[in-house]
Amino acid sequence: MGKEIILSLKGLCKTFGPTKALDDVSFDIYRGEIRGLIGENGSGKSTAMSVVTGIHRKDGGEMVFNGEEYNPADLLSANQSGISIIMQEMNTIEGLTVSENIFLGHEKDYLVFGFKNMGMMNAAAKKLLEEYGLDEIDPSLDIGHFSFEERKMIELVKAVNFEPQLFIVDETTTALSQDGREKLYGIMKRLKEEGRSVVFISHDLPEVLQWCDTITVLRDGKFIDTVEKSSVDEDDLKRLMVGRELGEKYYREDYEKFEGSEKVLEIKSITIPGVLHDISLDLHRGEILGIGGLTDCGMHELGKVIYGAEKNYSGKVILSGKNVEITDIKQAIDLGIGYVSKNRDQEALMLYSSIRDNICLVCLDDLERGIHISDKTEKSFSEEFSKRLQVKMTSVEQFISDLSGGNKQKVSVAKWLAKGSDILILDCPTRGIDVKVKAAIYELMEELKERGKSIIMISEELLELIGMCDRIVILKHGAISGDVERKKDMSEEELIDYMI
Amino acid sequence: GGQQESGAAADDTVKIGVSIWGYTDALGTKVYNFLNYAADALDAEVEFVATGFDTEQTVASIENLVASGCDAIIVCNSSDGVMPKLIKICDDNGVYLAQFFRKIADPEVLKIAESSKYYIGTTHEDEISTGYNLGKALAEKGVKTTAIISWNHGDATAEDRYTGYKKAFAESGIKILAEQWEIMVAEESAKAAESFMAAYPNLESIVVTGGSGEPLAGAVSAVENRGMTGKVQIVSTDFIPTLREDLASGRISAMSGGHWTDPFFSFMLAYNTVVGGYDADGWEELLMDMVYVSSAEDYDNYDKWFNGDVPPYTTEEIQNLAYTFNKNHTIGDLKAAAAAISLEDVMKRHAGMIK
Amino acid sequence: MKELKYILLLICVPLAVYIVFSIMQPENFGSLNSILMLIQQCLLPSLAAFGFYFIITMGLFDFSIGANIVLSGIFGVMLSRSMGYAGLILGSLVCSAAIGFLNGIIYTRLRIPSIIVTVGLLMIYECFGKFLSSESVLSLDKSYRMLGSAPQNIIVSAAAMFVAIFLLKYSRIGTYIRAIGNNENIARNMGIKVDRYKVIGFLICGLFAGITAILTVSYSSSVAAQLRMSSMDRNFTPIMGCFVGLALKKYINPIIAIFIGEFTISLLINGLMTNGIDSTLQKVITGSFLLIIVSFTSYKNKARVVK
Amino acid sequence: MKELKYILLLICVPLAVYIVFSIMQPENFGSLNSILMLIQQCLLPSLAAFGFYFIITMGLFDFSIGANIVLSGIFGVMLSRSMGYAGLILGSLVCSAAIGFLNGIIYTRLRIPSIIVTVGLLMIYECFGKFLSSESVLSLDKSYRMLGSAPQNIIVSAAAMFVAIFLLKYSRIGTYIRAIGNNENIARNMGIKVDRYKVIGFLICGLFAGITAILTVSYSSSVAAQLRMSSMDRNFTPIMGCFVGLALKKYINPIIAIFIGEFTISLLINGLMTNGIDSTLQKVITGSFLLIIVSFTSYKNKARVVK
Ligand SMILES: Nc1ncnc2c1ncn2[C@@H]1O[C@H](COP(=O)(O)OP(=O)(O)OP(=O)(O)O)[C@@H](O)[C@H]1O
Ligand SMILES: Nc1ncnc2c1ncn2[C@@H]1O[C@H](COP(=O)(O)OP(=O)(O)OP(=O)(O)O)[C@@H](O)[C@H]1O
Ligand SMILES: [Mg+2]
Ligand SMILES: [Mg+2]
Repeated sequence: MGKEIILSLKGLCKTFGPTKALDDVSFDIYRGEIRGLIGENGSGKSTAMSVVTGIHRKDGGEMVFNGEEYNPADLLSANQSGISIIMQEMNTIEGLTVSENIFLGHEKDYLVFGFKNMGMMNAAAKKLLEEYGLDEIDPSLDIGHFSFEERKMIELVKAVNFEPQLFIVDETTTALSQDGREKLYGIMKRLKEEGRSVVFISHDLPEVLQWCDTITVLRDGKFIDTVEKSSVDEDDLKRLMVGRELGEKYYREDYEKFEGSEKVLEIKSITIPGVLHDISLDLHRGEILGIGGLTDCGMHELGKVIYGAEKNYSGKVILSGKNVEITDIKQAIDLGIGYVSKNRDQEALMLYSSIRDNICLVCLDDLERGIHISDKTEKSFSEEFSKRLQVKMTSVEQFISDLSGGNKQKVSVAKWLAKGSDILILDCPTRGIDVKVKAAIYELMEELKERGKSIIMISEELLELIGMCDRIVILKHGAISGDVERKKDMSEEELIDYMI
Repeated sequence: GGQQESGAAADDTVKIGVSIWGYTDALGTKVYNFLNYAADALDAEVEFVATGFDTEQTVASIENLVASGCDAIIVCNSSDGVMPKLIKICDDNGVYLAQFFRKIADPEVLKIAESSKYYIGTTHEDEISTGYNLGKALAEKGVKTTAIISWNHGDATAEDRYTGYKKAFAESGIKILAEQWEIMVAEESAKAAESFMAAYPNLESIVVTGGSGEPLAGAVSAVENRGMTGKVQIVSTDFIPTLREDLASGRISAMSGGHWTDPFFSFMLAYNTVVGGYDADGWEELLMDMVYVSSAEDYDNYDKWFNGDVPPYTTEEIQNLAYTFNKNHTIGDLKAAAAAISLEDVMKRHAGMIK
Repeated sequence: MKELKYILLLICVPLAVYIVFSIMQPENFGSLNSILMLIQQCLLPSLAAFGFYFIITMGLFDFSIGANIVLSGIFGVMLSRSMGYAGLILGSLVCSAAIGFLNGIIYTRLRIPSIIVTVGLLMIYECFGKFLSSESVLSLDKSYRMLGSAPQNIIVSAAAMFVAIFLLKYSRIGTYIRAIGNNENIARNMGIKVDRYKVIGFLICGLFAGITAILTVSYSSSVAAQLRMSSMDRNFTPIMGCFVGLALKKYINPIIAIFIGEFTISLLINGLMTNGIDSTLQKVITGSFLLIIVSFTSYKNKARVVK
Repeated sequence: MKELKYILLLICVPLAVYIVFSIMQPENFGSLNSILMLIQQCLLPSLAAFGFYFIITMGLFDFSIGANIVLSGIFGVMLSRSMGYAGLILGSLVCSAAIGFLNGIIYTRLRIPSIIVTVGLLMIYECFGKFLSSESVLSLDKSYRMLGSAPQNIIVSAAAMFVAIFLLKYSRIGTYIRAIGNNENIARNMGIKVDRYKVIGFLICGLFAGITAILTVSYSSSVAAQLRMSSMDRNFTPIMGCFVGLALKKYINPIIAIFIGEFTISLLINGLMTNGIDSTLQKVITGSFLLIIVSFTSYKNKARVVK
C-alpha cells in the first residue's frame, strides 16, 4: 500500500468551557485505508471528527487535506472539499422530503429558472436509493414516515453520494440491524477499493478489528497511538484505551442456577397489535431477567409497558407483593420501578439542567419535609449518589449537557439508586458506553442483585445478556421465541437461532 | 337631491342606520334608547351596527347598512381617514350619510365631503370651548398651578380640549407644571397624579382631559390617598356614576358632559333630509355645548331633567322638529335646538312636566 | 385517505357557515355580490398571513405585523403625495422590508425571544408612525386608490399568493426555512446559515405586510397611526389563518389553507354582523370558532413548532 | 465570579438611572418620599410578573393576564358592594383562579399554542368584563380601599413574593414546573403529570393576577372594562420583568430579579416623566432600555425556553 497521506491533523486543540475535548492531537490518515478510531466515552473522537467536518471550529493546531491547508467553515464546505460524515445522532430533518434531505444544501443542481425542480430531484434520489438497494423508499415522502434505521441508511446514501475522499462513520452501527450493518461494511469496502479513505468510530472492538486496517486510539482528548490491526488483539486495544490493565472481572462469575424466590412482578399476556404478542413473564426477587432480540422485536416497547409509559396495550403488569396493576409512570415509580431509557438524551435526562435536579426529580417524596424541599438536603443527597457511581463532574450543579455519554448514563442510573427502586428496567444500559463504564455498570447490577433487587435487562448485545442474566428470554416478531436459564457454556449461536 | 327615489317612496317607513362603536356600554345604551324613542315618535325604523372603532369594521358596517336597505346612515366614524371611503359607498348607493360626535378636521377629507351629494353633515361639541370653560372654572377657584393628564396626542378631541385649557390658563396666569399623555386606564392615571404631586409640592390642580372616566377615577383616588382632596382640585369631562358624591365632597371641582343627545340631532338631520325637508345638496354642521356642573346641586338638576322619566326631547317636541309633522320646520330650527340644549333649556321647556 | 378528509373539511366548513347564515338571513346575506365583497375583504389578512407563515414555520413569532402595516401604509401614503403610485408602492414596500429586516437583525443579534423583540419593536414602530403623521389621519389621494378595488386587488393578491407558494415549496429559501423550523441544530450542522435565513424569513414577512399595507390604505383610503399596542389587534386574524395553515400543512398547501381559513373568518364575521351581533361578541365567536377548528385539525405530535 | 457580575449589574443599573435623573432634576426627582412611591408603584407589575414567571418557565405564554386583572377587579369590586372586604378579596381571587384554570384546561385539552389560546380567551374575558360592568367605570367604595396604600400594599406584596419564591424553589410544584420547562418529554417519563402541572402553572399565574387586581383596584379605586385587546397593554411590563428574571435565573433568584427589574422600569418612567419627555417617547425609551438589558444578561444557549 502506497502510504499517501490524505488528511493530516497537527496539534489539534478544542475546549468546551472547562473541558479539554482535544489536547494537541496529531495523526495522519492514509489514502485507501479504513481507519478505526476508538477511545473511551468522552475521549474526543466525535469532537475530532466534527472539527474535521466543520461542525465545530478548532481552537488551535492545523489540518492538511490533500496536501493543502484545510479549514472548513461548515459541513457543507467540508462536503465540497470531499469529506462527509454520518453522525452519531439523528441528522435528517422531518418536514422535508427524503429527496430534499438528500440534496439539502445542494439544491442548485436542481434549480430551473429559480424553481426547484422536484421531479428531477426525486428521480435523482430514487436512482441513488436504488443503487444501495433501498428500493422501497419513496423519495417524495416526508422523511418522518421512515424508521430510525431507514433514516440512517438515507443519511448514509447522502453522505456517500458526494463521492467523498474521506468518509467518516461515527458510531452508527449500534443503530443498525445486521442487514444495515452489512450494507455499511460493503460501502466501506467499496470506498477503500476505490482508493478513498474511511474513518470508522465504534465501541464494538471485534467489529473494529474485523474491518479496519489501522486503529487510532484517543484517551482524555490526547492521541495515544496508531496501531496496525494485525499487531494487536482486543485486550491490547482495551489497555490502550483505558491506560491500565483491566481487572479480570467483567461479567458475573457465578453460574449457580437461580433458585426461584418470591415473585415480584407478573407480566400477563401483553399485546400491542403489530408489535407484541401475548407476552407473559414473571420476575423474581434478586433475579436479573434478560430480554434480547433484534432491535424491532418489541423488547424496547415491552420495557415501556412495564414502566407504564405505554398506553395502548392489552394484558396486565402486576406487582405481585402489593397485587396492584401498573398503569402509569407515576404509579410505577411510586411502587419502586425504575427505568433507564435507551434514548438517554431524549427520554431520560434533562440536558440543560443540573445533575442535582436530575437526580432529585424522582426523589421528591423522600426529600420533601411537609411541603418544603430544602436546598441542602438536595445537594447532599445528589452528591451521595453521584459519588457512589463515580460520576466525573465538577460539582452536582454541573449541567448534564456538559457530561460525556458514559457519565450521563451513570447519572441516569444514579437517579434510580437514589430512589431506592426495587425493580430496575435497564434498556440497553451500555449502549455507546466504553469498557470502563460498562464494567462499572455490570458491577453495580451484581451488587443490586445481591441486595435483593430485581433487574430486567433489555439488550441487543447477546454477550452481555449471557454474561449477566439469570434467565434470558428472546423475542422474535413480538412473541417469545426462546427462554433459557443461566449456564456456563451458553453460546451466542444458541440465542441467535431463536432470534432469526 | 334625489331623495324621492332613494327609498322613502318605495315603502313608507324611513329607515336610518346607525354605525356606532357599540351600544351596550353606558353611553351607547343611552344613545340606543333615545334614538329608538325618537324613531318611535316618527314611525321610522332604526338599525344599529357596532364597529368597535375599527376602521375596517366601520367600512364594513356601512356596506352592510346600505345592503339592508337604509335610507340614511349616521356614523360615529373611527377616524377622518375612513370618511372618503364611507362617502363613496353612500354616493354609489344613493344613501345619505351624517356623522355624530365627530367633525372632519382634515382639510382634504373635508373637500371630499363637501363635494359629495349624499354627505349631509354632522353634529359635534365645541371641544375648545369645553376646555376653555373648565379652565376658567379653575381660575375662578383661585388656582395658580396645574398638571394635565390626557389621552392620545393627535386625537382631535383631546387636542381641542387641550387648546381650550391652554387658552384659559394663559389668560388667567395659571402655570402648567407637567403633563402626561396617553393615559387610558385608572392606575396609570393614579401613578401620574401621584408622581406629579411628589415632584411638585406646589401643585394646586389636575386636569383630566377625558378618556371615559377611568383616568379621572385614578387621579381622584391618588389625590385622595395623599390626603390632598380639595387642596389639589380636579376638573374633567364626561360624567361618571359617582359624580354627585365627588362634587359634594370636593374630590371633583367642575365637570362637563351629558352630551349624549348629540346623535339625536344627526338622526333628525338624516330623517328630515330623507323625507325631503332639507335641501340635500349642501351639508350642515350642528354645534352643541356640554352641560357644566360644579356642585352637587347642579348634578341633581342634570339627573332630574336629562335622565329622568321624561327625555330631554319628548315625542311632541321630536315631531315638531320633523318635516313630516311640521311643514314649517327648517334646518335653522334644528341647529338652534342643538345649540340651545343645556340644563337651563331643558328646565325651561319641561317646567311643570317633572316634579 | 387522510388528505381527502382535510380537504373536505376545508370545503365543508365555509360551506356550512354560508348555508347557516343564508337560512337565517336569506335577504341580506350571501348574494353573489356580497360573496365577492367578502373575498376582497379577506385578501388583506390573508396576505399578512402568507408572510407570517414564513416566520411561524421556524417557530418564531412576529407581533409587529400590524405596526408594520400601519407604518408602511403611512409611509406609502406620504410618498404618494409627491410620487404617485410609485411612491405608494415603493414607499410601502421599502418601509416594510426595512422593518422586517430590522426585526430579523435584532432578533438574531440580541438572541432574545422573537415575541419580545417584536413586541418591543412594535412600540417603536407605532411611535414612529405617530411622529411621521403629525396630522391625525392621512388620506390617500383619490387618484391613487385603484389597487383598493376589484379586480386590481384580486390580481395583486393572486400574484402574491403565487409568490408565497413558490417561495415556500419550490425555492431554496423555503426549503431552508422549513429545515430550520424542523430542527435548527441539524440545519446548522448541514451548513445552512440559520441566522441569515431567519433574517430572510422576517424580511419576507415584512414584505407581505407591505403588500397588505398598500391594499389596506387603498381599500380604506386612509391610514392613521395606532398607539399603545393597538396595532396588535391587526395581528390576530392573520395569526389565526396561519394556524389553519400549520394545522393542515401535511395535507394541503398551507398557503391555500390560509386563504380558505381567512375566507371562512370573513364569512363568519359578515354573517354575524348581518344578524346584528355586537362587534365584541363577533370577535369572541370568531375566536372560539377558530380555536375549535384549529384544535380539530391540529396535528397532535411533538413536531409542533410553537408551544 | 459570574454571579457577582450579574448581582452588581442588578444593583448598578437602577442606581445609575437614579443618579442620572437626580442630577438632571435635583428638585423634583428622587426624594425619599418619591422612591417610596415608586416602590409602591412597581408592586403591581411585579406581582403579575411573579405569576407569569411560572408559565414562561415552562415555555408557555399567557397574554390574558391584563384581561384577568381587569375582569377579576370588576368581579371583586362588584362583590365588595354586598360583602365588603371578603367580597373584594375572595371575588378577585376566585375569579382570577377560575380564569387561570380555564386557560390551563383549554390549553392542555385543545393542544393549541398557549399564545393563541390566551389571546383568544382574553377577548372573551374582556367581553365578559364588559357585560358585567354595564356602568362604564366601577368604583370601589371608599371604605374598602385600605389595601391600596402603604404599608398594607407592601405587606401583601412581600407575602406574595415570599410565596412565589417558596413555590418556585422549595416546593414540588416549582421543581416539576422547572423540569417541564427543561424537557417536557423527560418530565413525563419521570412520572410527572405534565398536563396537570401546566394547569397548576396557569392557576398560579391567574392567582397572582388576582392579587394584582385587588391591589390595582384598591390603588386606583376604580376599574373599567377594556375591549379590543387593549388589556394587552397591561401585559408588557410584567413580561419584561419576567425576561429579566429568566435572563438572570442562573445567577440570582428570578423572583428578586423580577422585582428589581420592575423597580428600574418605574424609576426610568418616573424620571422621564419628571423631565417632561413625551409619553410616546417614554415607551420607546423604556422598551429599548429593556431590550438592551435583557440582551446583555440573556444567557445564550440552547436552554432557552422561548424562541
Ligand atoms: N458541544 C460540546 N460542548 C461541551 N462539551 C462537549 C461538546 N462536545 C463534546 N464535549 C465534551 O468533549 C469531550 C469529548 O467529547 P467527544 O464527543 O469528542 O467524545 P467521544 O470520544 O466522541 O465520546 P463517545 O465515545 O462517548 O462518543 C467530552 O468530555 C464531552 O463532554
Ligand atoms: N455542552 C454540550 N453542548 C452540546 N452538546 C454536547 C455538550 N456536551 C456534550 N455534548 C454532546 O455529547 C457528546 C459528548 O459526549 P459523548 O460523545 O460522550 O456522547 P455519548 O452519548 O457517549 O455518545 P454515545 O453514547 O452514543 O457513544 C458530543 O458529541 C456532543 O454532541
Ligand atoms: Mg462521540
Ligand atoms: Mg458519544
